[in-house]
Amino acid sequence: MKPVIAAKSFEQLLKALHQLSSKYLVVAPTTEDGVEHYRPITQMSEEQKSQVERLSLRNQPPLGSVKPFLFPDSEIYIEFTKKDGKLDVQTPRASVPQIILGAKPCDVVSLELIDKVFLEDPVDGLYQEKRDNTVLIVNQCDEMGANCRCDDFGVQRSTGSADLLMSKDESSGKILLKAQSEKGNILAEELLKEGMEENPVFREPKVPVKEALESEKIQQAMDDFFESPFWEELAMRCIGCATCTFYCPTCHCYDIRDFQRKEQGARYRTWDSCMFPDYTRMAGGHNPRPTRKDRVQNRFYHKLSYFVKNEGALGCVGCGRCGEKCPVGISMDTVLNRIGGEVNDK
Amino acid sequence: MKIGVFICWCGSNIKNMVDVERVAEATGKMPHVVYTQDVQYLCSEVGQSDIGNAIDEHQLDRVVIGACSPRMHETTFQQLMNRKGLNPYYVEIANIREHCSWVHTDKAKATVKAIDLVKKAVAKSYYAVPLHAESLPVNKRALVIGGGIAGIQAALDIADAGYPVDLLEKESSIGGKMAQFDKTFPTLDCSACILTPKMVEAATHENITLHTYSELEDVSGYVGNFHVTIRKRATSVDEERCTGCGECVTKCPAKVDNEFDQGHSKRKAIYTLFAQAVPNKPVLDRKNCIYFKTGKCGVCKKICPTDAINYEMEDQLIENDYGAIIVATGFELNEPTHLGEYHYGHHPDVITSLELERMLNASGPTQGKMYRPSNGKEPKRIVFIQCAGSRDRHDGNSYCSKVCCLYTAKHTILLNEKFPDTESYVFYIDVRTAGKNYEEFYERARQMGANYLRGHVSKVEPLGDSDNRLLVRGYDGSLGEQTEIEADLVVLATSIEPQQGAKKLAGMLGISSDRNGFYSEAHAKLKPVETQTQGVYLAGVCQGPKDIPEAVSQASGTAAKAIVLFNRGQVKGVPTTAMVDEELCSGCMQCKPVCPYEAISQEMITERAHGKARQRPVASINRALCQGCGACAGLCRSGAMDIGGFTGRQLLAEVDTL
Amino acid sequence: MMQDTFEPKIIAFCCNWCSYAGADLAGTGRLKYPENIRIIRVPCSSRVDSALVLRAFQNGADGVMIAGCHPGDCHYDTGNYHTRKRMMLLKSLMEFMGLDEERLLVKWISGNEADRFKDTVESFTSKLKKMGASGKVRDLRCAK
Amino acid sequence: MTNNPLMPINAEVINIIPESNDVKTFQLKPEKPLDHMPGQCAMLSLLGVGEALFSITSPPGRDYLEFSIKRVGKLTEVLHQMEPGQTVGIRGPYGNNFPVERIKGKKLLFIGGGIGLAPLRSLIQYTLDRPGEYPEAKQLIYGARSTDDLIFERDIFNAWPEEKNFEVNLSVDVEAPNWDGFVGFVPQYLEELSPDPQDTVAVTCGPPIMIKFVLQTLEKIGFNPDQIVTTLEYKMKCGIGKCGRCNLDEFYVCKDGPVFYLSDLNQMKSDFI
Amino acid sequence: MCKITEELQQIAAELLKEGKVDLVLGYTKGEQEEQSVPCIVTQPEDASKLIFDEYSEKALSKYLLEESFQDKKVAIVLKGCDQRAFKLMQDESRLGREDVYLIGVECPGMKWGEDLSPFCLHCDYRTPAKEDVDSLLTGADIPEAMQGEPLDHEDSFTDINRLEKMSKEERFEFWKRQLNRCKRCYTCRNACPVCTCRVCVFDRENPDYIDRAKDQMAQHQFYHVIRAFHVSDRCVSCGECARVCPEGIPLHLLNQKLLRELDKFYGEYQAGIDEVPTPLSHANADEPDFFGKEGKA
Repeated sequence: MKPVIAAKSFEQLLKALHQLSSKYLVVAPTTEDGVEHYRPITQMSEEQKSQVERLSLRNQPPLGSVKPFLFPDSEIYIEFTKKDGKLDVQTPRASVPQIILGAKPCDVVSLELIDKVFLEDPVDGLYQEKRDNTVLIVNQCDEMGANCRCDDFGVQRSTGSADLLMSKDESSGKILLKAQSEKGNILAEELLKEGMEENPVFREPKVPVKEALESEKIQQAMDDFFESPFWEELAMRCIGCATCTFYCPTCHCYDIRDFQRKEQGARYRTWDSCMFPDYTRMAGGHNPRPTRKDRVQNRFYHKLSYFVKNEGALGCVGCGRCGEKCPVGISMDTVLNRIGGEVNDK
Repeated sequence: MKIGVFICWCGSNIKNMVDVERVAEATGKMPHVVYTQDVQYLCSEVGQSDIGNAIDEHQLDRVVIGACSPRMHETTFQQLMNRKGLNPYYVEIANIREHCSWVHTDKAKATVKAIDLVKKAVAKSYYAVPLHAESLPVNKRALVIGGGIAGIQAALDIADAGYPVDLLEKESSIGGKMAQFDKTFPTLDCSACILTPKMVEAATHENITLHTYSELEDVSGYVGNFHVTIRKRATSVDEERCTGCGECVTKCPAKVDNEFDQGHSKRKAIYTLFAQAVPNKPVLDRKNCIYFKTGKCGVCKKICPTDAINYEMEDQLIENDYGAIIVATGFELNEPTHLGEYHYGHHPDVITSLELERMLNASGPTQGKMYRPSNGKEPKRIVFIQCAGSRDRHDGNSYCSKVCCLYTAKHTILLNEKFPDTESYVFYIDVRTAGKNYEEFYERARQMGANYLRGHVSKVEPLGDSDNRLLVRGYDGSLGEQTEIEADLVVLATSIEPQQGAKKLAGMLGISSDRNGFYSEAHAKLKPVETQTQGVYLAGVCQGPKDIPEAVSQASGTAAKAIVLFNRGQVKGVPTTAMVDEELCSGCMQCKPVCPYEAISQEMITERAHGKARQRPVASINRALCQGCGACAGLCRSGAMDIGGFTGRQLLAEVDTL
Repeated sequence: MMQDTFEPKIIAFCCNWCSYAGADLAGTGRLKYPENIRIIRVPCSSRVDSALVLRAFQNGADGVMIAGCHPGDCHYDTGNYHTRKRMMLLKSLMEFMGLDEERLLVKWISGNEADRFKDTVESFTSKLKKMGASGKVRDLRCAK
Repeated sequence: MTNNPLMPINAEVINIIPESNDVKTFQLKPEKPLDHMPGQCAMLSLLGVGEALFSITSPPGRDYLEFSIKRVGKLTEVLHQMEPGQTVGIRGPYGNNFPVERIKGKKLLFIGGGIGLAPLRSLIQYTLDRPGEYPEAKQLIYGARSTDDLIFERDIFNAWPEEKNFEVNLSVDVEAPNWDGFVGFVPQYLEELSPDPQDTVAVTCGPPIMIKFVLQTLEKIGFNPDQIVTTLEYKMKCGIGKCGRCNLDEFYVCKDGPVFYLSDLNQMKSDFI
Repeated sequence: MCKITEELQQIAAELLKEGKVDLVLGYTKGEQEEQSVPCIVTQPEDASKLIFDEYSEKALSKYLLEESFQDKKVAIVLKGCDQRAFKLMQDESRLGREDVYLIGVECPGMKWGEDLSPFCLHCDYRTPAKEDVDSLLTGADIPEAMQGEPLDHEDSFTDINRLEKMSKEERFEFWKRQLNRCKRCYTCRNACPVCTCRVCVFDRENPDYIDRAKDQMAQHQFYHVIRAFHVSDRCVSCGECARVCPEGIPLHLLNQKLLRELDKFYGEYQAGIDEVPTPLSHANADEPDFFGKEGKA
């Protein structure tokens, strides 16, 4: 059964979700000082709430992806007190169920790519717990944003592990939700109780899906391109910040750190970036990727070659965030446009 | 790492307010603390041997003391460490007496605080590093800059102690300002009579080398090891050949104003500075020499019996190494032309005190006769104006020139003695007579008839009479009304100022000047002759206005400092100096200007990176100079600069413990 | 937290030559002041950098005091001139960021000003008591 | 409770053996046994200080695990200050191991430098423990900067030279009094000794620069890349192929390594040193 | 094509052709609309890629410190602020003047979203001094807003005034919200042309001055205060920190606030124009004393 339910308006949907906020943490895209992010709706100002509809239904992802809600930028997993030589260890409490409203297909696929890493044995329980606790409400984009390359990466309108699909019926202004997982069904039931109604049909997106790049071809082209002087040129332009990696929805690298002051402390993991020299620099000083060229190359090869070899898929969803925010304008296109005609011919 | 913690009771001083046993117990649980003990008196012999025994028994490598202020007994415990073969900087002291038991009244809270303080010390000791003082050999030769009375005195004292001294003087003779004076207050000794023997002694002393007509060209290095370049200006007179007969001076046709007499007489283009000049050999003033101006003349060369005149002579650069430098560059007098109300420079009968001094001097331009420059007649009424340019925030210097009150008293006395029918009027703000026998001297001046008027002079103007006399308008504070005095001569007590080139010299020596341009001593009270640059000392008025006995005693003070340095034979720095982590240092040298001791310089190091050897600059500390203040470390962005005993890690550890 | 039971934590950096000596003199003179202050000895107030001050606040200090010689009296001649310049900037930046710059006290206390040291500790402590616990710059993992 | 593979278990420090100025060997007894094979690593950590990966020095089958640790950074500095009886965190073992099956019946040449002897020691001891499986001649070429930097003195000077069929060759980089061994770098010594590559497998570990030249020398004296095994040391955080940093091309050193045949490394596009 | 671009292409081609330089570091058109990005040209025929326009914001000078640029003769395009940054690096011994060919360009003012950058509106050093560069290209189309006298600091950085007028709690909330978004990606640091330390204090692990946690406001505050402090007197007012921040945090306000205070109390100083030492590396008795109002006891 794939029930379709409808809210009279987006406002009604938001209201219904609000009603569930004692049970779920409900997050949705909004703007904060002009920057687009997913934020808990309970913490939004009225002004911010008014942005939610536009950004949820928009054909372009916000700057911040949904990743931080499943793989937080900092996550404590051991808390401890050391008093008079005695160590007392606690693990933080379990995560709460959460609803992510207005996630994009690229977000969904990016999580599926992270799943390949984190849910592979040994399973990363911290991630899995949040993944299991998350209901994704996804709007399938009708078109693409200026920096979107989701069509190339086969992500356009992917619905894979979305729990509910969302679209707006322009004529009636109704917001339609279609459940497509167990979690989705449960939420749909709950939303029905909050005043939403069943609807006979779901509005499917208009534009046909384009053919995607072939991951093996890209991987092969990348491997053939390894010795190209292009990488040195690109590295000379890169300034080595972590913008690309921190805004990438598929980057999953992390660092493990300890913190202690007086008797209290914590061990946590926190996002790390392969663009930082100390990412690979060892305490003794040796660094297997000593130059920026090594690091730049590693990032692109990780996404476009190694990931294909290890996980059978490209490690990029074409969301365009890295290119949009790169202070020196380096994007996935910068590389894809150079690795050979064959790829671009499709 | 094995740390022993020792808590002192200080009898009842600590124990009454702090539960010492609890402190020992609580800190004993910290990592690496293997031994704790509370002791009745840690500073006593018993306490010391308790620590010593524990070091032996438990193989302690660090010791933490909870006791009185480290300012009290740090050395005691450091010496104990030394005796035990441990570095003295492996002892850390928590001040639980002055900062805790003595200032608090709640025993429970004081105990908690004492525990915190000792824990902080333990945490700091985790990151203690062994420290040693750096020592450098000293070049036992002194340079004295300035051949006035202060410079001469300093040079003689050092020379008498057996060390070689170079005495540098920019004029052609040593003697300085004192050589221009007639008498000295308060004794009225003849200035020349007491100065000339000293000048001769300096010139003939086996340990003193005179460099007259010379200036400082460059200074590098640091205490014990200064490298100095001296520029000896060309005198055009071969010193070896010249006998000082004076024939050339007599025959020289070029006449110019004599600066030594403040322009009240003429001298020749080839001249000796004054009759008793030392060395008593002429120099040729090329700016005014006819030969140098026109290429014709050459009289001096022709008549010199020893062929000592050499027109081709060039400036000589002399390089020498010194261990200490004494700066005794003296002062200048302000030219009061900017004080328009006194009419100086507009009326010839308004003169400065130094001009008067020259007139009164038997060997001066008038052979001791008084005259009015306007008409040559003897002045009958002389008005002295004090603080002409001193203590004047608006048009002059805000400070007091210190000697004017007394020399003006001297002038009135001398005038009264030599020319009993002259009247002296003195306008003053305050009369300052701090100094032995000074008040008596001033009293004597008044009793001898000098008229002292407390008040400002608002204007000096020509009276317009046939005698061209002056009208001095002023305020008489004792009468509380405006007063006018007709005067034959007006004498301005002008302000003492630093030498023109003082700033440049300060730059070369790395010493600082105060807001008035006088050189700054290292500490106003306790280091009055030292400067921030170790090995550079200050004597005389270059440090601030002072009279002759003060200048002389300060000079002897500098000599003592230099002699101490030479006797010790080495400069020993403090152990807690700055240290540079070359790996982190970018060599940006932001730290360099911060250092008050010029202890930081840039150095090139070679390192291998990416398979290539490259040179790069880093900051480098001269550990003999660095005093360990840490201003550099407080500024260094990457934390490359650290201070031994107070490293970033240690301070962070302390902060993190509290 | 109740205001009258709140005991602020003060970390003080005192220069060895003046302020630390001033604190010593307060002890020798048996002057009494609140227990809230913990003194860290530094050679000169200029040794203290902003990182140390912020670290103290992060760790939960309610007040930080930097005490040095009076201007002109610095043992190292110019150290405290640097201190006042740097700390003025730090305070103005703190204020600009809405942080409680009053919690950072810079004070000149000479080696013979025991009373001034005592008065400073007393008034700073009571001021901080009124202000309550510092929360704006505190690392929450250090919360007691 | 959340299944978190990053969660360490406790291990008691039962003994600490100083090896050199900056190396100490720690004998640990984990609260639950960790079964490992030679070449594998484990994460050691101290709460509040940090966590790092170290190769296991002891052979399998002991009731303790040994780690030889050089003092280079924050964690190792604190580890070096520890005393027996204290506790550390441990998780693992991680990574692959030396190809104990493939090298059976071969002559074995071990080449180590400095702290790099640590992982080799596990394998050496493993093969010495099983003379039936590894009967052929064994040779160790081991060097360090100075005599003070040689580790496992009790093994290299006493125990191993006593073993049958085991030749121990030692070198130091710089001349030292009372040193009658080789003076020079390990690759030079290797070239001088030029062991016969016939039926031999060379296993090497040491500082990156040494490995680089040892590999060149081995090929020069006739070893084929598939006769050369090395173990790589990369910075690691998770140890389970998720945190990203230790990849060499598509391989994660923590998971697919740290032991590699040179023939495999030669296939890599990236420089492995 | 504007005059400067034309001349730039010409000079670049000549320099490369004559072998005077190995590469020219300038700008080219980016992939996005209204975007210019750094560009390295090594062949004379590629010189035509080079452009210079109102989107050529990126300060290029710091690239010269990168390993890839060592042992090469480089020609570099510098606006006024970039040349200041270059000069500061030179004064701080980070590089030498000899091996670099400086192409100074007159800056038409850079875009700041739709508007002109407040930095440019305040700037009185749009064009490097002739004697400081090897070639100087002028003739930019100066927008009207930039043609008169530069704006005063108060009139240009009005956000500072606005914040100063807020209550302390409002200011705190403002910065809390802003800094909450900080991910410590270090883009601001890496883009800053005067952040030139060999080893950044924030990259040091032992001791770790900063903790890596991204969920602690205190750590963000620490980072941003210390960063502002390290840049303060050395800031060349290029505006890169704010431009590159992916979270749109107005970081420049912190620097500019400090600059305003420094100028107010210690006299105006412009890093990279005025001689070193910078204001924070010297101090003297005559400076105002903020902490001694009650005088000596």
